[in-house]
Amino acid sequence: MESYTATEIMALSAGRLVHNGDILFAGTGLSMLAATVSKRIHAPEATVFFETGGIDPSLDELPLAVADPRVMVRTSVNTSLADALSLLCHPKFRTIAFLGAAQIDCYGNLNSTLMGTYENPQQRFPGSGGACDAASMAYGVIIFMQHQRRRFVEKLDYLSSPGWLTGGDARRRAGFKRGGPIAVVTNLGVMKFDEQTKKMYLDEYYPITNPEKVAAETGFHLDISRARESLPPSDTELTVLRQDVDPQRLILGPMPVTSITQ
Amino acid sequence: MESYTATEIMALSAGRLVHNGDILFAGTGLSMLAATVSKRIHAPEATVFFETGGIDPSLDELPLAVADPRVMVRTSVNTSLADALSLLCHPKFRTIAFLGAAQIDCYGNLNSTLMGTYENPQQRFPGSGGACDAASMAYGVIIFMQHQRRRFVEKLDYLSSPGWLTGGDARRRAGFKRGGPIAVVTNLGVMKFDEQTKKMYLDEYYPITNPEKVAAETGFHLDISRARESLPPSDTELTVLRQDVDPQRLILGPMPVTSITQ
Amino acid sequence: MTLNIMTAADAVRKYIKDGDQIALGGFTVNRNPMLIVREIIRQEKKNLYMVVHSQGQSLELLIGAGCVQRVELAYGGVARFAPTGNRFKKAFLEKKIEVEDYSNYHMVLRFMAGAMGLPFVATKSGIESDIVRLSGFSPESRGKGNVPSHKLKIMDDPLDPNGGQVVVLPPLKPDVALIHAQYVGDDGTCRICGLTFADIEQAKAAKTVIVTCEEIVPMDFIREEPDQNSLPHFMIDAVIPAPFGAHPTACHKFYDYDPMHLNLFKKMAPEDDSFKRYLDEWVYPFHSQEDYLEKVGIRDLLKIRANSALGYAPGLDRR
Amino acid sequence: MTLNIMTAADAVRKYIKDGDQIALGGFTVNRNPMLIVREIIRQEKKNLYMVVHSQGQSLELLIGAGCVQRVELAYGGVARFAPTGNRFKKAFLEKKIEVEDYSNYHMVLRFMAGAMGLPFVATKSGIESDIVRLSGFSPESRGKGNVPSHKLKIMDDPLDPNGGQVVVLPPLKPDVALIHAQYVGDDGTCRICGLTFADIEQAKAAKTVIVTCEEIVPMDFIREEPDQNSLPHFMIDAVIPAPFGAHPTACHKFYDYDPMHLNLFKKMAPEDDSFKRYLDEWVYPFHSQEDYLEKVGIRDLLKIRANSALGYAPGLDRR
Repeated sequence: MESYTATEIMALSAGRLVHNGDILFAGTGLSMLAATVSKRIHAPEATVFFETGGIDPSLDELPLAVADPRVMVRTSVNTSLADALSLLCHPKFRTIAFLGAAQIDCYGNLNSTLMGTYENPQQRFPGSGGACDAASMAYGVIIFMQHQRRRFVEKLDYLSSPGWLTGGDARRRAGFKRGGPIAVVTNLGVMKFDEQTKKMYLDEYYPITNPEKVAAETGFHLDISRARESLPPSDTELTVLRQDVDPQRLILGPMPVTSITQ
Repeated sequence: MESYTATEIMALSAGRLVHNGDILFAGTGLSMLAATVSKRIHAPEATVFFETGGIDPSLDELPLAVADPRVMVRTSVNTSLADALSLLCHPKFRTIAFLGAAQIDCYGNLNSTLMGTYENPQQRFPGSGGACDAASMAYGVIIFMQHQRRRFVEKLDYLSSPGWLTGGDARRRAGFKRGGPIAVVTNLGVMKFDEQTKKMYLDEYYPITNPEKVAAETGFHLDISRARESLPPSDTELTVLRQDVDPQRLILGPMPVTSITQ
Repeated sequence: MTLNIMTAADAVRKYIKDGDQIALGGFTVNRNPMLIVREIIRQEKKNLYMVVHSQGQSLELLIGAGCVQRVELAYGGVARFAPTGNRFKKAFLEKKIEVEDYSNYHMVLRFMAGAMGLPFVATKSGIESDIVRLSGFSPESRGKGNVPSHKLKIMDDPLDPNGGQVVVLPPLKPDVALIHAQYVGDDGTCRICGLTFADIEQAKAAKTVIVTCEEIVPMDFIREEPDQNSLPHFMIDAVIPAPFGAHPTACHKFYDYDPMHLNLFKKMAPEDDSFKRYLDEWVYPFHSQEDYLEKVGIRDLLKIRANSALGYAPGLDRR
Repeated sequence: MTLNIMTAADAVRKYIKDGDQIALGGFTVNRNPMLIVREIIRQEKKNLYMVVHSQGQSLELLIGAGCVQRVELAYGGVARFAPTGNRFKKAFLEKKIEVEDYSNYHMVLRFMAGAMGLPFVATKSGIESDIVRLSGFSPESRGKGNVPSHKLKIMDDPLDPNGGQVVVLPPLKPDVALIHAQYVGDDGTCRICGLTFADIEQAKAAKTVIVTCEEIVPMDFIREEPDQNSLPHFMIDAVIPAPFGAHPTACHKFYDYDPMHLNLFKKMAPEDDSFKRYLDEWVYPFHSQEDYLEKVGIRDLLKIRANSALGYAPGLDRR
């Protein structure tokens, strides 16, 4: 029994990938936690912004939507979608976007649109929103996923957000000047992409699991040869996350069982 | 000896062409006077805006530049060049632009750029500014000119702002969906454009002159067959213009001799 | 300029026709034009053609009530209260609506192009995605009515030989834009506080602009700070005074989103029967905003009332 | 975020190189970045490549002082004080500068395209004009350094078969944008009051942004009303405190344009000799803004001081 939840280690693992000075395109949920915890621990000059136009809000209360009025308070600038989305592609900044999706393939391409076809639809998701834009134009992308075979698929039903496309230099050949997924953070570990092939491999697995289990939950072949166990959350990390970032556990959800009984 | 100046009758003649509800793209100088006097007399719901972004300022003092801080006060909206210039082409509004130029041809095309060529320049004017945009995209254009042969030319040295181009339906064929010059207001009279040929003709000449004199000051053949004498300024018009619109005579300049001596 | 103040009923009757292309202001749970949307449903408008970026409670209601035939959008959901909009999902899967997917930047650029009179607009966003490869609208619908001849086109950058491929998008010029604002001056000037999303572009691109607002304020007040204003007075065709007009979505500086109501909706939206009950209970009976607000109840409204210093309701139970 | 406060001298030394492409904020007689422009002249920068819409006193000075090699512009003048800029005209006629003419919308759209990462931008403005038919830059200069390969291209609307021809323009991404603002927060947030012209687009399009400002204010003050702010803190590379930093042009809410000085300039600008005297008297000697303002004199500054209710100097003798 661990003394932290999967949500907690996901937020912290993603937060560790943030550099000081990064301009963070945050959604809600996990990405809010990751962005905020990184700012409080090791990247104080990182800035959070939302596609709705809120740039660097004070975040005294956690927003539950990117259009939450909480993203409009004591910001540096309150602006518009047009401005926020164009900030994504500003070549001057290391803009890092946190994205989620319904499906992902081994090159980090994402589906958040539909399963089946327009003619014969099987399932509908909300659509890409600004994810396609972030995947196309940001400096880098960090993806949150629940690690399940049905989500990590050989072939997407619909490619909403371009990752490394067909791997290798496909993304550059398609005309994207930068960007591409940096990491996939799941409830089991952290995946990264091979420098050459741009294929996903297991970089870190959480202490709660092992590489074989992660591979078994992945619907395509996952290279686990480079995997190492993640550093468990430090006391500081957990304290900041729990007491400072989400004291109401609006996004964190229930405390881990061991902690509760302590 | 008349009891009004050429500047005064020019402002009033142009003002008479304004319809109630028009959205007026004003420069400074005469166009400010024309716009303001029309609003006070017969077009109270006309709105004045400036390419710099000031929409409907109170104009308690006359601005002497489109970037004058006086265009930013008690406006409906303070915005930007991008917004103001895109308002010009809004299909919903009868946007009327007041323009001036160094040269004009018989189809109302304007030169405000240069004489000679880039390789062998003879004279330089400021450039089109927003005039090319207004001439291209506004609902209609009213042009102010000093009536001189060297300004009313057979062929422009440089076509900065498209009028009726080569006449007839040339403007529509070029792809403009609307617009074109409505009238040319000079110190001698008001020129309009033939419905079919789009060639300039003399519509009104001021009481101070006659059609032949106007034609003699025009560097291309000017049809004077339809010309009639302008209505002289009414007492109301002169009173509003002098006492209300430009009491300091910043733009109107010196009073006419007869008035001064009265 | 005389202010054209109307009731929602008159505005919908006068300005919205079956089949119109309509842009909805706001974003998911914020500043949705809910008052006017409920009126559209009451007047049983049909075959509407919605153009939105990320909607939202208003889109859910209109689709659920059967007013909508086609949608161009980037995102159809109500944030945490419905990561995929239940009525949107159902109508799509049952093929009751035709849906064309774009990205948020695509939609915003298209509104901007419409607002600025640009013939088209180009971006790198979405290259090699199915958003640019596939089309949800039937080929027969293309080029008819308000449906653009092309969803988009892929072409080589005409200016930069090393520019590669770009996505060229058609402008949007909706028949009607529905905007909820905090303030309209009695001169007609409109002010949106907080994030404007793409409301300003939508209004400027539209043939008709209908604004519901929390307050009508004196011209002297709104023109004291014109840097803060959003739309000039002549851009607005009809103004509808609408206190809590965005409820159950938020209106910065006036009220928060209403988690109680949105959770109720979340429960009632998925099934046709319960959704019909929602309409019967929360939409059809009310011919005035006051009646609707009485049904919401003062206790609820007090809970979501915005704190003046913060613009939202601090400590609101948002689970 | 630490605020990078510098002197004008250090900022010019660090961020502006000979040959750089530079966007000037403001418009003719308003919010020209005069302090930094005088410093550029003192440091004798050469071969600058100016990209502006309608300038302006700052452009006149830079061209006159021999700092400029090429200019892309829509309008070169100082409003009523020089309907065509005297130094601009002279340098053009003597072929000391290469000039490329665009329209204001062209330039603004190009800045916007640069700011928004659009590969190009299209408009109907200027079709069949010599602005789109002729080019002032030499063919040999095209495609080298910052000079775009094409001034523009005329093409058929790719989406609308009835759309006719359109003008396709390259984006602008200047090396440096020089902006004069009323306020910068001590967090770096920048606020421009009154009309923003194209300053925001210019700053967002630029690789480096230098802001001179009337006041540096506490973060608490500037973040109390973020709807009014113009640029986020991280967009600004250097901040220079600059009271009266736009003098002799205006700065809404702080001071009016200075008609006495602009008339003096008007007299001294046309001839090389008298212009050189202007530089000797008003530019070269001052290594601090305080020294410059002493030369302007308190009487003059009091005359142009803005009235708090109006933002300009009412009754100022502007002849």
